Amino acid sequence: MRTYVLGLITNRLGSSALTLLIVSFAVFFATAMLPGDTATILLGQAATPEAVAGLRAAMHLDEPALLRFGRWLIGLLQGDLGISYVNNVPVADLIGARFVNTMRLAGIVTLFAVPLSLTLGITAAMFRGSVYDRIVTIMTIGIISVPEFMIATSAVLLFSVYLKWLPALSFASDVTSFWQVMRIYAMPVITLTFVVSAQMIRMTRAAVIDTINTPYVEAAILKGASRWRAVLLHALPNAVGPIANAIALALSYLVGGVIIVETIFNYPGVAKLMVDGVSTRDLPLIQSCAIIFCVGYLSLITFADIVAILANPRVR
Amino acid sequence: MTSSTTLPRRVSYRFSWVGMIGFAVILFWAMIALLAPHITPYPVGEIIDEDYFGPMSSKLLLGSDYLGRDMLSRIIMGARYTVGISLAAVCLACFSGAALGMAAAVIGGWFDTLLSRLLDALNSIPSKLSGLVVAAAVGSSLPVLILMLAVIYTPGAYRFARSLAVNVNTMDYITVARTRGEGIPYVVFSEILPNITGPLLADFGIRFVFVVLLLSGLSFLGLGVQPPYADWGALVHENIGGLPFGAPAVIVPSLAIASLTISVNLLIDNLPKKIRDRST
Amino acid sequence: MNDKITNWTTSDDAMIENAIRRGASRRELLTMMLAGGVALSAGGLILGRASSASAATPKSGGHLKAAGWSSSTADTLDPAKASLSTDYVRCCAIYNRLTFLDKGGTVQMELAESIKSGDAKVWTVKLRSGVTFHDGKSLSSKDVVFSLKRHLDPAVGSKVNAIAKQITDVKDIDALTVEITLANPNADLPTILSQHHFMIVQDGTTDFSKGIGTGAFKMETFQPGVKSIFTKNPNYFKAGGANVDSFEFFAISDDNARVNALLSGDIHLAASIKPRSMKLVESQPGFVLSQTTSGNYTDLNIRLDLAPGNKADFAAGMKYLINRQQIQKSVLRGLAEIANDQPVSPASVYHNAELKPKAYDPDKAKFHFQKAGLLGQSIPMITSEAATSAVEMATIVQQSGSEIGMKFDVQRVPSDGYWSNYWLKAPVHFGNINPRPTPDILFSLLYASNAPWNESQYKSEKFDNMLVEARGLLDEAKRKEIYGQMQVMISEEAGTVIPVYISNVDAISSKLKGLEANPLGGMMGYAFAEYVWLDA
Amino acid sequence: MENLVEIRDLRVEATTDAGRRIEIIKGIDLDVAPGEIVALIGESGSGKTTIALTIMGYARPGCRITSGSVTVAGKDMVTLSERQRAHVRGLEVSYVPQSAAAAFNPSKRIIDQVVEVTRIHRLMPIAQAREKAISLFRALSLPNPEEIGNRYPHQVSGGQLQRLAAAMALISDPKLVIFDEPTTALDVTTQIEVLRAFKAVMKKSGIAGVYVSHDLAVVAQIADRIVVLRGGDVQEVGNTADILSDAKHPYTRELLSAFEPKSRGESVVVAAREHAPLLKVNGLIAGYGPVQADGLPLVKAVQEASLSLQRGRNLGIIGESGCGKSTLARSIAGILPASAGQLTLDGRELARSARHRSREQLRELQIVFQHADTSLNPAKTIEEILGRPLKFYHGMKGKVRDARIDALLDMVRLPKTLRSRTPAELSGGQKQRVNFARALAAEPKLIVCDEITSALDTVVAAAVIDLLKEMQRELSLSYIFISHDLSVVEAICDEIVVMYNGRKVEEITPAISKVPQHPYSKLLFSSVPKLDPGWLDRLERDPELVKTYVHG
Repeated sequence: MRTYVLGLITNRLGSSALTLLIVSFAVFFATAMLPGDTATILLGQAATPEAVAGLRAAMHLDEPALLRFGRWLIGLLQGDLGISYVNNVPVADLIGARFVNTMRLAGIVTLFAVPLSLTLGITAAMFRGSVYDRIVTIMTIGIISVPEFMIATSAVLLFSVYLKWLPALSFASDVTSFWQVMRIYAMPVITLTFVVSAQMIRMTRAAVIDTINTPYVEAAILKGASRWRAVLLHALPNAVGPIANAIALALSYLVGGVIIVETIFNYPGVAKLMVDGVSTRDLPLIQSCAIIFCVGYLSLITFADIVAILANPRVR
Repeated sequence: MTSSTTLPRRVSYRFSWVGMIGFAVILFWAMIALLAPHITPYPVGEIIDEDYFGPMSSKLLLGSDYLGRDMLSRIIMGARYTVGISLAAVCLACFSGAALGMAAAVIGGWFDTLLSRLLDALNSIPSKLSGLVVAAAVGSSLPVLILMLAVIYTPGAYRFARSLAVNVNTMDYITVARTRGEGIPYVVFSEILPNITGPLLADFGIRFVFVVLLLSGLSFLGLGVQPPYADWGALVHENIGGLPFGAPAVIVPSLAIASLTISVNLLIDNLPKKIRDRST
Repeated sequence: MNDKITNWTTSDDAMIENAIRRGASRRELLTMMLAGGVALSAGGLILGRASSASAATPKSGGHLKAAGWSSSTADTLDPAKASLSTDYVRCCAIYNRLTFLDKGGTVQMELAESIKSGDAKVWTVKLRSGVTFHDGKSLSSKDVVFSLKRHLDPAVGSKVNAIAKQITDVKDIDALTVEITLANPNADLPTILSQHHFMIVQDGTTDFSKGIGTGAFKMETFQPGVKSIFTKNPNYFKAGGANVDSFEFFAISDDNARVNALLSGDIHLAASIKPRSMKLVESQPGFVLSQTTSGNYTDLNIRLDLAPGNKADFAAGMKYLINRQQIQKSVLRGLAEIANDQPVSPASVYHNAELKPKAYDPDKAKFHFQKAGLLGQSIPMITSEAATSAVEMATIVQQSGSEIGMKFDVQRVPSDGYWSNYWLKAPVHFGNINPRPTPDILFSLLYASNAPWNESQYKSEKFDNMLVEARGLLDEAKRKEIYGQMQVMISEEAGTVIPVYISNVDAISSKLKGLEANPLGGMMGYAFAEYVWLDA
Repeated sequence: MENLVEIRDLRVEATTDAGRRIEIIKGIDLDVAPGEIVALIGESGSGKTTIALTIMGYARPGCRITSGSVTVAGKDMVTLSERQRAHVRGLEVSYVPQSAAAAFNPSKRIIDQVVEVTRIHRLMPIAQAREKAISLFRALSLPNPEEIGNRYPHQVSGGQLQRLAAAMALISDPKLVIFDEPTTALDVTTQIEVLRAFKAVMKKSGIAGVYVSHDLAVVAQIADRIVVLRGGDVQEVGNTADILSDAKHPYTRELLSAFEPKSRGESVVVAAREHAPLLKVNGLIAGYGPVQADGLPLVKAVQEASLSLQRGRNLGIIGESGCGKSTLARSIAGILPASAGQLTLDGRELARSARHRSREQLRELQIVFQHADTSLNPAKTIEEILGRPLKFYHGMKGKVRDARIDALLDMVRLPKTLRSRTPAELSGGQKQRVNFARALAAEPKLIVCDEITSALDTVVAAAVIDLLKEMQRELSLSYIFISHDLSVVEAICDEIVVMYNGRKVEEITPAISKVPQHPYSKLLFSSVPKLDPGWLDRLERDPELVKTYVHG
């Protein structure tokens, strides 16, 4: 079994490398298509031709883009994310703290959203067709249909402006106590939980319903098992595969898709960093962020596959 | 409250009332979108109200927006864009995703591997960021918007269709078709497609909701249709300052989005079921 | 705060202030103001003034938190590269300039003790003695020479390279004396030196991440795109130094989020809020709006060398078609002054008040378009969020046009890359010009035949000659007259339609005291941190 | 003696897709005495499983007990609450499902599932329960009883799983065990072992049983009494011996007659003429997995198989699951290209892969699969399914094609009204006829039939076989008939190839010699149950032989 999982991981590493390379090239060409370069963007309205030429030379942007990209790729293989064009700081330093922030936020949201979604999804499946199931289903669809920025803004208005319970901004630094962490993260976590849970609830419900209708769940009931026991011990373990996949997709959103939440709560995460990178045409920064998102996505998907395999003795 | 319609060839359908409500709402918005230019009470760009975020009144049925423009007219025109763009994008995404997914499942081998990796790569870049880059690179005209949304949602549709098609592909009737000597297009469209249309439609619905939401998310990043028009998401965003006052300018477009997406979901969850009743 | 509100007199001010002291309710006040003919939106401003009037003695201590509207990894502590308001705020906190402008727009000395010239060509700057940098080194003329010469080096990427080019030589005469030689006489040099880019840094600085300056605050943390924290400089050369102990500054790019952060008490100041947010701020007790009209404007540029602007009547028609009142009232909610298609705002002493703005007149516009043979054609018009309110202005023009049979194809393009791709390039597009302290700078940057940012490609030899003549004049009255004529020329001949001068509105907590207006921009010309105090 | 189970006037309703309710059990009475084994016999849809499940107070989703009483040891399961029913289930009445492979939770170890009943009802400590399970494993003659429980369901064979499912049912010492077609999915040689184990344990502990099956011969070996069901109604009840020898009801007699041995009859076509064979297979090797250095696959499912078939004659291939017979069929059809060997059809070389065969060759050789469910596209109507090969091979269109479809339906004895239906609306037998008609539509020379009757009830299967024979007479076809069911193969084939472990072990020509020579063939032939209640008890098998060849 172990060899199978190891084999799968090596296989995935190989295909991941291919995917990463594709992403890298795609990002490079997309960035190349963007009008202007770092020098013109930095100079903005002050971009006279000679000023642009001067700055370009000073920033070594006068070399061909492909050459710079190639050099960056080679650096990446040695674990070097390169130097930001804009402020000459190693990209790793720029990303470092923000990456920790992103992961922390994603982690806390996961902590809340996943158990919540599983509970709601499983119970809705158990009481399929009941009033409870209908309420859960309608609520999840309702929540899924509200734009993210609307949820976030409403939450700020309610909890910060009117009730003054929570801060409107979520700075990750200067937190000392657990209570403070809770306060600071409360609103982004609420917002993101709303955003990512709906899909997880739907998928969990569907996966559990699929397994509830199997002969082995019927067999468990005919052994005298209660409904709870039949669902939790017999149906659920076999629904782990699709549920893990849904969770992985939801969580991958938390890595790169939270730009709106980062903006509204002024949370310094990687998504905003990449937007900055795009707006200043900072190729090494854009590339590094894209690679991080891609790695995050691929490892989550792979992790979900491994979980599915571990949960299923037939394939391991 | 079950209505059944009898169609020829003794095939009957059962359509629950929840699904019918969903269908009715979708139809309503579709009509609004089609008739939009003829039913707006005021020009979309004209400033009618001295005040802004005005309340509902007999003159301005849904109040005014942040510039004092008529909200009703803006929502009616917005229906055109939200429904139109989302529908076009989701059709493109689901069609290409499904076609590629089925082809990958049937053809297999390196074609499958390469395509899967390529679309994986596409999927791994956060959708809003790719939207941002594309819009910055080529601007945000309608075709670009539609194409971009379609490309963003193709990988998901591909993954889904492929996983369904892989299952169907193991069925004996596929083997029968292939040993008959049928080509890939026939197998894909005639043998596999009819068996996965149900789930594909469900996927289509969910993806439609995602597209509507991404469209409104993009408005937050400043992308969208050209002024004076705006899709509903953009309407919510440009008027979000009215939220503290409960201005209809922000509430109504939100409700419009919710009503559309919820209805699509209700419809796909309660699609008319073909009744297979042997003993009839 | 700027007091240029129509129909509003000092006696009205007094009435309102009295009413507040008597304890009038907000509603009463608003009624009063409506009766006075002031736009409703101006209410908060007056409230703000009245409350700040009651506590005028600075208090010491506290942690000041303020939010600007944009920041990114491109954030810098290099004054030459400073491009965003956040950069200016940071630079103002840690550096000083040779001169600065007070709220009346008059040049005051900061690091310089005096700036003198006999011919407006060769200038002698005497520096203050006893000024030290944060690292303990004393300020000397070498630092000034270094700081000024940097702008001439293209590799630095200075934003004021175009203006600095007129400086042909900078020499240190002795430890505290610097001699600046200009290519041509320019009487405005002291004003030019008050611009934020001309902050004085230490001689030989290449790494700006430390932020070593002479300013009221020392840099404690600087995270580009995230936030900056400053602590009070105990050795500041100005008496008493800053009032607050520490100062934290960051940007919240979403307008709503910025306002909400203020309202929830997370920050003391939300810079540059959109007019549509005013209602919310006004509805909450304990917050005021601070308005600055410093000459920022968004203009519709019609290139005179490209179709359709090459038909003379097109630009003339546009000047009648643009509904200035509606832009002032609906787009900017009264936080603007109607402008007369030229860049010198009423905040400037050189403003030509005789030159009246053109009234909205669709019939005249139609006449001009007809004359140009353009009526009924579809004209592409490029707009972007990058230029303040340009999208709304475009829709207003579009709507007005549709009423007389002109079709404007409004194309909103992303802010990202707008300045390098569309601005100055498209035949009909919007621009946004930040306030400049002198007409000379405005004219030479924007309207001289060889101006780098000649938005409408306006070329006039007569104009160029007048510009050079006025520049060297030390006779104020004569200068004002020439500048007045030049304003008329721009208004009538150039292709730039300037509908209004946009006020900057900062929303502040009523705890924040001592904030005044400044012609260099919002947040007291970005230098507020040094002057304000927190009332517990 | 008090009856353990008394069912009185039981009625069960099912709700159809249309929301219409139909009665599927129409007021039946049934008694089971303590220690008695009662068999419920009937074809699919007769309601036998539904009745059996009501004894546990359980109705499948969509079904509902509408009236009547089901008394088990004095308790009426119909009126009990769900919680009270749960207390009876597993404890007093337990259940052995039709397919243990599906009824075992794939993600849990077997032992945990076997002892789960004792945990649910808190019968005994875990350790004791495990010991009891192991002793049951031993009693049910499972190999390696100490260890087998630690495996996962997919790691043990079907026959073993079926016995493990029985152990699961027996661990709580129930008063009654319900067996739902427990041996249907097993090979004949395995079936013997399982039946024997069941019978021994039941008799030893005096446990009553309800045995649900469609196979009279199997039921004859184990049941005391037989209840014949059809369409939710009891047709006939009687002691096993009486039913077998003296059936009153015509339906029962129909069931019995399906068991009468049928002979191949005369070969129609001139077999003697030494024509070139229609199909010749020479040294065929096929399998799965990565290709090895020698160019052969890692797992060789078929090793060096050679056979030849004369025009108009039929070839049967028999063997147990996993012997390679289906792989051989697929290789001949080109679905799984052979790794080595030659194929010749009608004197012309056949490419190994179907992809490289000409359309004409593909047309001449058709294959029909076991599961009509999966071989008919559920999204298409019968008309479309039959119309496609007509268009594809013969270019038929419009009225010509319509007429031909009608003719085909007529040929396979299906009413024309089925044209517009989808496969889901047909019964199993009807589907298999459509499946066969599709092969006929190509007008082939040879049809490979892969277990086409295995999924059908006995009566239906017999009818399909008759149809095949008829078609052969009319269309001068040849069949390759693959099956694990000897009686079916004997009924239709001129030659029989016995396969074991990928190899052809023997070729028998029934017309010449009915007696197999190879020990495996002997074992296989002797394992087919007879309609004789004493057959199982009298059957003696060489333990060595069993050990060598039976892995169930």
